[in-house]
Amino acid sequence: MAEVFFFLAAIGALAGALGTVALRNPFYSVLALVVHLLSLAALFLLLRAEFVAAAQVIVYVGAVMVLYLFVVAYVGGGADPISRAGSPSLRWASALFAGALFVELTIAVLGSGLSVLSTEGTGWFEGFGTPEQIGQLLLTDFLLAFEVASMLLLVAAVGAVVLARRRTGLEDPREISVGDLMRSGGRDEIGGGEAGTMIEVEGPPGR
Amino acid sequence: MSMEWYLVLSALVFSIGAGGILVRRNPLVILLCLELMLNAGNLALVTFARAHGNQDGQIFALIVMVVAACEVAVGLGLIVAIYRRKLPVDVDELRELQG
Amino acid sequence: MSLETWGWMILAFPLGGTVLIAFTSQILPSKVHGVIGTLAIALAFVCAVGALFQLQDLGEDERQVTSVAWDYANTVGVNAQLSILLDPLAIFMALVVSGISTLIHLYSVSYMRSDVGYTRFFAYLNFFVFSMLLLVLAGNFFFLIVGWAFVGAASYLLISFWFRRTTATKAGIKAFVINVVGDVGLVLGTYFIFKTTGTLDLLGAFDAASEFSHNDTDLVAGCILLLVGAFAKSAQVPFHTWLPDAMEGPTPVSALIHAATMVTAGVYLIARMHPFFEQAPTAADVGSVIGCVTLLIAATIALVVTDLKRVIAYSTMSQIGYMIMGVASFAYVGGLFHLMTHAFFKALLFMAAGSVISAMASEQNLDKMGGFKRAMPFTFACMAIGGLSLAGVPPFAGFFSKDEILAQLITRGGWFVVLAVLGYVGAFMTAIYTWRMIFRAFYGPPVEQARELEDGHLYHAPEPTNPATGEVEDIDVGFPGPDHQIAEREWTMKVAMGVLALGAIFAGLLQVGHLTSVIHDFLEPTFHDSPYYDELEPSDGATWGGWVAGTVLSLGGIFLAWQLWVVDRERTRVTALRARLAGVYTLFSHKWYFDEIIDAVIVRPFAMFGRFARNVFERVVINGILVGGPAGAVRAGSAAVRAIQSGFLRYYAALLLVGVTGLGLYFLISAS
Amino acid sequence: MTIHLSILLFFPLVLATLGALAPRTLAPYGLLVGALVSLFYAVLMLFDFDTGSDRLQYLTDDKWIPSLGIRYTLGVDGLNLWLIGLTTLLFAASAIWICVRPPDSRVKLYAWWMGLAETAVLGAFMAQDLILFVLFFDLMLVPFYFLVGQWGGPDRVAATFKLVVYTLVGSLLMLAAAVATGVLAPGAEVTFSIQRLAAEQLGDGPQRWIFVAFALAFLIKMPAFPFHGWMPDGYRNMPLPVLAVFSAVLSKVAAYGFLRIVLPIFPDATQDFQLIMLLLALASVLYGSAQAFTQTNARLILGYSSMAQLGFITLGIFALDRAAQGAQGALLQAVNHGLVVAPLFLIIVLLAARTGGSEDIRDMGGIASRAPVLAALFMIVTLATLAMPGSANFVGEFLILLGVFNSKLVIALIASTGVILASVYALRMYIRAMHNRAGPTVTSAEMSLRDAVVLVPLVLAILAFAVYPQQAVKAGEPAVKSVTKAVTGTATR
Repeated sequence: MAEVFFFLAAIGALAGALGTVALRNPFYSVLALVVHLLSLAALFLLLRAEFVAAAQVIVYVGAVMVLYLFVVAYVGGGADPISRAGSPSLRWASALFAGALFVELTIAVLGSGLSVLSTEGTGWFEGFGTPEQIGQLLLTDFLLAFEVASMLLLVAAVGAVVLARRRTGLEDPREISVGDLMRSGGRDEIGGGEAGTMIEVEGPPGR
Repeated sequence: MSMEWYLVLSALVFSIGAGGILVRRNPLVILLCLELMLNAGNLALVTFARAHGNQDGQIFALIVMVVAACEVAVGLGLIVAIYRRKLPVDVDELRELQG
Repeated sequence: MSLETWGWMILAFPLGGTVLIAFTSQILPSKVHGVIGTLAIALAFVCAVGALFQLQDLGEDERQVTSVAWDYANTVGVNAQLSILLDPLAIFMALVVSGISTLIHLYSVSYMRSDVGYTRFFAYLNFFVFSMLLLVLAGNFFFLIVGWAFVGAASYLLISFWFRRTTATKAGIKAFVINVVGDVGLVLGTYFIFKTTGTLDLLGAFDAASEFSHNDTDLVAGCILLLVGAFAKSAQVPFHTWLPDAMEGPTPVSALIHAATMVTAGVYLIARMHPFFEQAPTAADVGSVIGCVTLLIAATIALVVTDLKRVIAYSTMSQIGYMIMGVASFAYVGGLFHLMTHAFFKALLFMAAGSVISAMASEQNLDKMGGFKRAMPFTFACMAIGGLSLAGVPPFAGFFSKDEILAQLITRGGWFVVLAVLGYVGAFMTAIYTWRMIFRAFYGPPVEQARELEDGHLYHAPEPTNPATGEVEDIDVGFPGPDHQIAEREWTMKVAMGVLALGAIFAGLLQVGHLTSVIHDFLEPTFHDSPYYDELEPSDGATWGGWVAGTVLSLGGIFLAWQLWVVDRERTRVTALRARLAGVYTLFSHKWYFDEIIDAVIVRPFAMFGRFARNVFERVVINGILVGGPAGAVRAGSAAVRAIQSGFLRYYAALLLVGVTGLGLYFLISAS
Repeated sequence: MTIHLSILLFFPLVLATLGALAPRTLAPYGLLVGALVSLFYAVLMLFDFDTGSDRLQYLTDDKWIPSLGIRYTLGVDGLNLWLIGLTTLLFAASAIWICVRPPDSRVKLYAWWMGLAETAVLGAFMAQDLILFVLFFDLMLVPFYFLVGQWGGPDRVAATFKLVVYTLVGSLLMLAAAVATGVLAPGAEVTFSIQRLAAEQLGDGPQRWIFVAFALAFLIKMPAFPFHGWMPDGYRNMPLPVLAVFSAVLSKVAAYGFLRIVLPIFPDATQDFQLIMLLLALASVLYGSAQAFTQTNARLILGYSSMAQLGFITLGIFALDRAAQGAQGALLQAVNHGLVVAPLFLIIVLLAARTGGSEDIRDMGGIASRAPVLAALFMIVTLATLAMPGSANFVGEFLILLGVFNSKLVIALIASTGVILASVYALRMYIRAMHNRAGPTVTSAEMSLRDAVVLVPLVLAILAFAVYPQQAVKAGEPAVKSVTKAVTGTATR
C-alpha cells in the first residue's frame, strides 16, 4: 500500500518539478510547484512526519505560494521563453551538469553503504513526528534555533516591506544604478512602454 | 519502501531545480526553482529522520522552511522593487555587477 | 670662585647673550641688543681672565683640569660627556677669542647700526663666540666636534647674513658644506683614535696615546683625517675655496670669523692633539707640507686679486699656512704665538678695510679706489700698522711671531729648513701684496668718494647694489641697511681699532727670541709631555739670522711695492710684467683653478648622477620594472578575474553548479 | 602607579570613535583628547620605566586564540619605550593640527582614521606576539589607505594603488613567514611569543628564507633602495598632517621590526645576510641623497632624505659590532628622525601657504624676510635633520657610524659621505625656500599662533633631546645589548 502511495506521490512531485521548470508562463509554474509541494507533503506523511507535512501544506502551499501568485499577478509576468536569447550551449551545459549532479548524488547515496538505507527505516515509536513531539523539541533542545528563526522571519518581513514600499522624493528612479552611468543609451525603452496596472497610479515622479 | 527511493527522488528533484535555475530568466521562476531545491533538501532531511528514528531531522526541515519563507519574502520584495523602478524583470538584463 | 666656575661662565655668557637677544628680539628696541651682545662677550672675556688667574695659582703639574657637567650620551662604551678642559692652551685661546670678539662686537655696534637685521646679527655673533669658546674649551672629543660644527653653522649664518643676496647664500652653503667635510674628517679621525684609546675624554685619550706604536697605521690614518678637519676649517689647500667667497658676509664677520678666530681652529686642533701627531710624525709631515704649499699658493693669488677684502682673505689663508706649518712641525710656541698676533693685526686690517669699503659705499674693487690717505687718516694709520705687522717689519708683532716659527723650523733641521726658506719667500710676497693693497687704496689721486669725505660728507651710491654682481637691491631685511657708510666717524669703531693697533704693535714683545718667553712658559703645562717643546728652542744663529732675513725681505717687499704702485704712477712696469708672465698671471688670477677643478671632479659628476637617477633610473628601473612589474601582474590578474564577472546571474549559478559537481566528483573518486 | 598598556593602546581609537559620534565640529577634539591622554600616559611611562633592566615591563599577557597558540601580549622595553613616546607625541601634534586646520570634507571620518592609525602603530610597537605584530602591522595600512584615497592629492588613485600593492606584497610575505616561524619552531607546542621564539631557534635553512621575507616587508615599509617605488607618488599625494606621521612613525616600525623580531629570532640568517643588508642600506643612503639633491618638490626632497636616513638606521642595525654601538645609534636615530621629519612636513604646509599653494622650491624664496620666528624654527629643524653635531641626530649618527666603523670599515667610510650630502640637500632646501630673492608668488608672513601651537612644542622637544639625550640612550642600552648579543653571541663590554 505504502508503495502505491509512494509512487503516486513521487510521480506527482516529479511532474510538479518538471512543470515548474518547463512551463513558460510563470503563473503555471507556480501552480505546478503547488502540485509538487502537495506531493511532497504526502511523502512526508509516508515518512511519519505529520507535523512537517502539515506545515508544508499550510505554510508553503497556503501562504508562500499565494504570495507568489500575488506577485505574478502584480508583475504580470507574460510568457517567458526559456532561454530564448541565451545561448543554446548554456542550456545544454546546464542540462548536462544537472544530470551529472543527479548521477553523482545517486551514486553517493547508493554507494554510501549505510545499511539503513535499504530498509524502511528503523523502528519508530508512538507519536513520532507528531506536533506534540516536535513542539517539545522546538521549545527545549532547539529553542535557540527556534528563536533565531523567528528573528530571521521578522527581519525578512521588515526587509520585504522596505524593499517593496513606494519611494518618494527620489528624483531619478534609477539613481541607485551605477551601471546606468556606464551604459550609455538604450535605457529609455526598458520598462518604458508596458506597465502594470497598479503602478501607473503611483508611478515614480517625473515619469 | 526503502529509504533509497526517497533519496533518489530527492536528488532528482534537486537536479531539476538546479537545471531550472540555469535555463530560466524570469527571477520569479528562478525563485521557484530555488524552492524546488530547498524542498529536495527537506525531503532528504525528513527521510534521514525516518531512517534514524530521530526527529531532529524534521526540526531541521522546519527551520529550512522558515528560511525559505524569508528568502521568498525578500526575493519577492526585490522583484517588486525592480518592477517599480521600471527595470526589466529579467536576470540577464540586470547585470550591474559586471566587472 | 673656582677655576671650573670661571670656565663654565666663559661659556655661559655668550650663550645667555644669544638666548636673551633671541627672546627679546620683538620686545626690546634693537639698539639694546648691540649693548647686550657686546656686554655678554666682554663678561666672557672677564671670566677668561678670572680663569687665567685661577689657573696660574695652581701648581705647574696641576694646570690641566677637566670639569664634567653631565653625561651627554654615555652608553655602549662611548663616554660622550659635556665637559670642559681648562689648561693653558684652552685659556690662551679663550682669551684671544673673547678679547678679539669683544672689540669686534664693539665695532659692529656702529658698523651694522642701520641694518634691519641688527638684532639678528648680534644673536648670530654671540652664538658664534659661544661655539668658538665651546670648541677651545671642550674636554671631550665629542664636544670638540660639537663646537667644531657649531662654528661652521654660525659661520654659515653670518656669511649669508644678507640672505636675499644669491651670492651670499651660495657662499654660505659652500662654506658650510666644506666645513661639514671637515667635520666628517674629524669624526672619522676620532673613530680611529677611539678604537685604541677607548675613551673620548681628551686627557684620558692623551694618556692612552702611548698605546699606539710609532707611526701606527690606525693613528696615521686618524691623524690625517683630523688634518682634513683642520684644513677645511682653516682654509688650507685643497679645502680653501670657501674662504674668499665667505667675504660676502658683513665685514665684522670677516674680521672675527674669517681672520681672527674660527679659521685658526685648525691650528688649535693640531696643537691640542699633539700627543697623537708626535706619535704619528708621517701625518704631521703631511700637515707641514700642506701648510707650506698653502702659504705660497695663497700669497701668489693675493698678489693679483683686486677685491680689497679678498686680498686680506688670501693673506689670512697664507698666514694660517704658516701657523699650520709651525704646529705640524711641532713648533707650537711659534704657531700659537703667530695665531695670537695674527688675530690682532688681521682683525685690524679687516676693520680698516671695512672703514674704506663703507666710504666707498660697499664698493670693494681696488681698481676703483685711491687717495684715501688724507680723507681717512685714522683708518690709514691703522691699516699701515696692520700692514707693517703683517709684512713682518720689526718691531711689530708679526715680525716676532713669524720669525719664531721659521727659526724653530730651522732649528728642527733636515728638510724643515727647506720649508723655512719657502716661508721666507712667502714673507717677501706678503710684504708686496699687503703694501700693494695699501698703496692702491690710500695713495694716488683721490677718487670721488675720497674727495667727498674730505669735504665732510659721505658718498652715497645712487641706488644700493650688490657689489659683486651689480644687481639692484633694496635696503630691507636681507640686504645691507641704507647708511652703511659710517667710515671712521664713530668712537666705538675707533676704540676697537685703536686697541687692536696697540696689540699689533706691542704683542710681539711677549716672546722675543731669548729676551722674553711669556708664551712659552705659559703654555708649558699643556705640552709637558712633548719632547719637542724644549728641544725646539731656536738657536741663537737661527734667531738672529732670521731677524736679519725677515727685516730685509719685508722692507724689500714694501720698497718694491712702493716702486711699482706709487712711484710708477702709470703702472707701466706692472703692465709689462703682467704681459711677460701672462701664463702665470692667468693661473694666479684664476686662483689656480681650484674652483673649476672641484666643480668638474666632484660637484658635476654628482649632480649628473642625481639627474640620471631621477630621470632615467627612477623612471625605468624603479617605476618601470619594480613598480610596473607587480602592478602589471596585478592589473593582468584583475582583468582576468573581471572577465569572469559578466554580471549574468545564471552564469554565476552555472559556475556554482560546475563547482559543486566537480567537488562531488572529487569526493566520489577519492572515496572509491 | 600601574600602567596598563591596553589602555594606552586603545584609548586613541575609543576617543576618536566617540568623537566621530559627536557633532562635526567636535570630532577632531575627540581625537585630540585621545592623543593627548596617550601622550600623557606615555610620558608617565618614560619616567616610571626601569632603565636598568632588559626585560619587558608593564607586561600584558592573555589568551587570545589558544588553539593556534596566539596570545595577546603587550610589553615595553628599551627598544620600544621611546618609539612609543615619539608616536604619541607626533600623533598629538597631528591631532592639534587637524583641530586648528580641519580638512575640507568629512572631518569626522578623517579624525577617526587618524585615531585608528595611532592605535595600529602603537599596537605594532607594543606587540610581543608575532601574529599580533603582523596584525597591527597590516592594520596600519588600512587607515592610510583611506586617508590617502579620500583626502589625497590629484594622483591619489595611482598613489594608493602603488602603496597598497607594494606594502601588501611585503605584508603577505611577512604573514607567511610569521606563521612558518611559529610552526617550524622546535618547541613542543606552537607558540608565536617573540621571547620564546628567540629562545628556541629555527634551523639555518628555514631561517634564511624567513629572514628574506621579513626583511623584504620591512625594507618596503621603510622604504629602502630599491623598494621605494611607491614612495614618490605616495608622498606627493598624502595630506601633509598624515604624511608627517606616516613618514615619521611608520618607517620606524620597520626599523623597529628588525631589532625586535629579525635579529633575536633569526640570528644565523642575520649574520649570513649582514653584508647584503649593509650594501642595500648604503645604496639607500647614497641614492636617497642624490635624489634629494636634485628634486625640486619639497615633499620629495624630504621623502628621499628620509630614505637616506632610514639607510643610516639600517646600517646601524646591521653593524652588529660587539659593543652594540650601531644598534644603539640606530634606535636613537629612529626617534630623532621621526622627531625632525614631522615638523618639516608641517613647515611645508606653511611654506606652500606663502607661495600660493606651490610645494616646489623653485617657486619659493625669500620667505624668511618677514617671518623670523618661522625661519628660526625651520633653521633649527634643518640643522637637526642634517645631523649637526650638538643635535641628538648627531649622537645617533655618531654611534651608527662608529658601530659600522668597528665592524666594516670601508662601508663606514663610504657612508660618511652621506653625512656631507645631507648637509647639501637640507641646506639647499632651506636656502631655496627661505633665502634668496623672493619668488613671484611669494608673500612672506609670520607664522600664526595656531601653527605655533603645533610647531613650537615639537621644536622644543628636538632641543630638549639635543641637550640631554642620555635619558634615551640609557633606557635603550640593556635591550639593545641583549639583541645584538643574540647575534654576535659574544659578551659585551
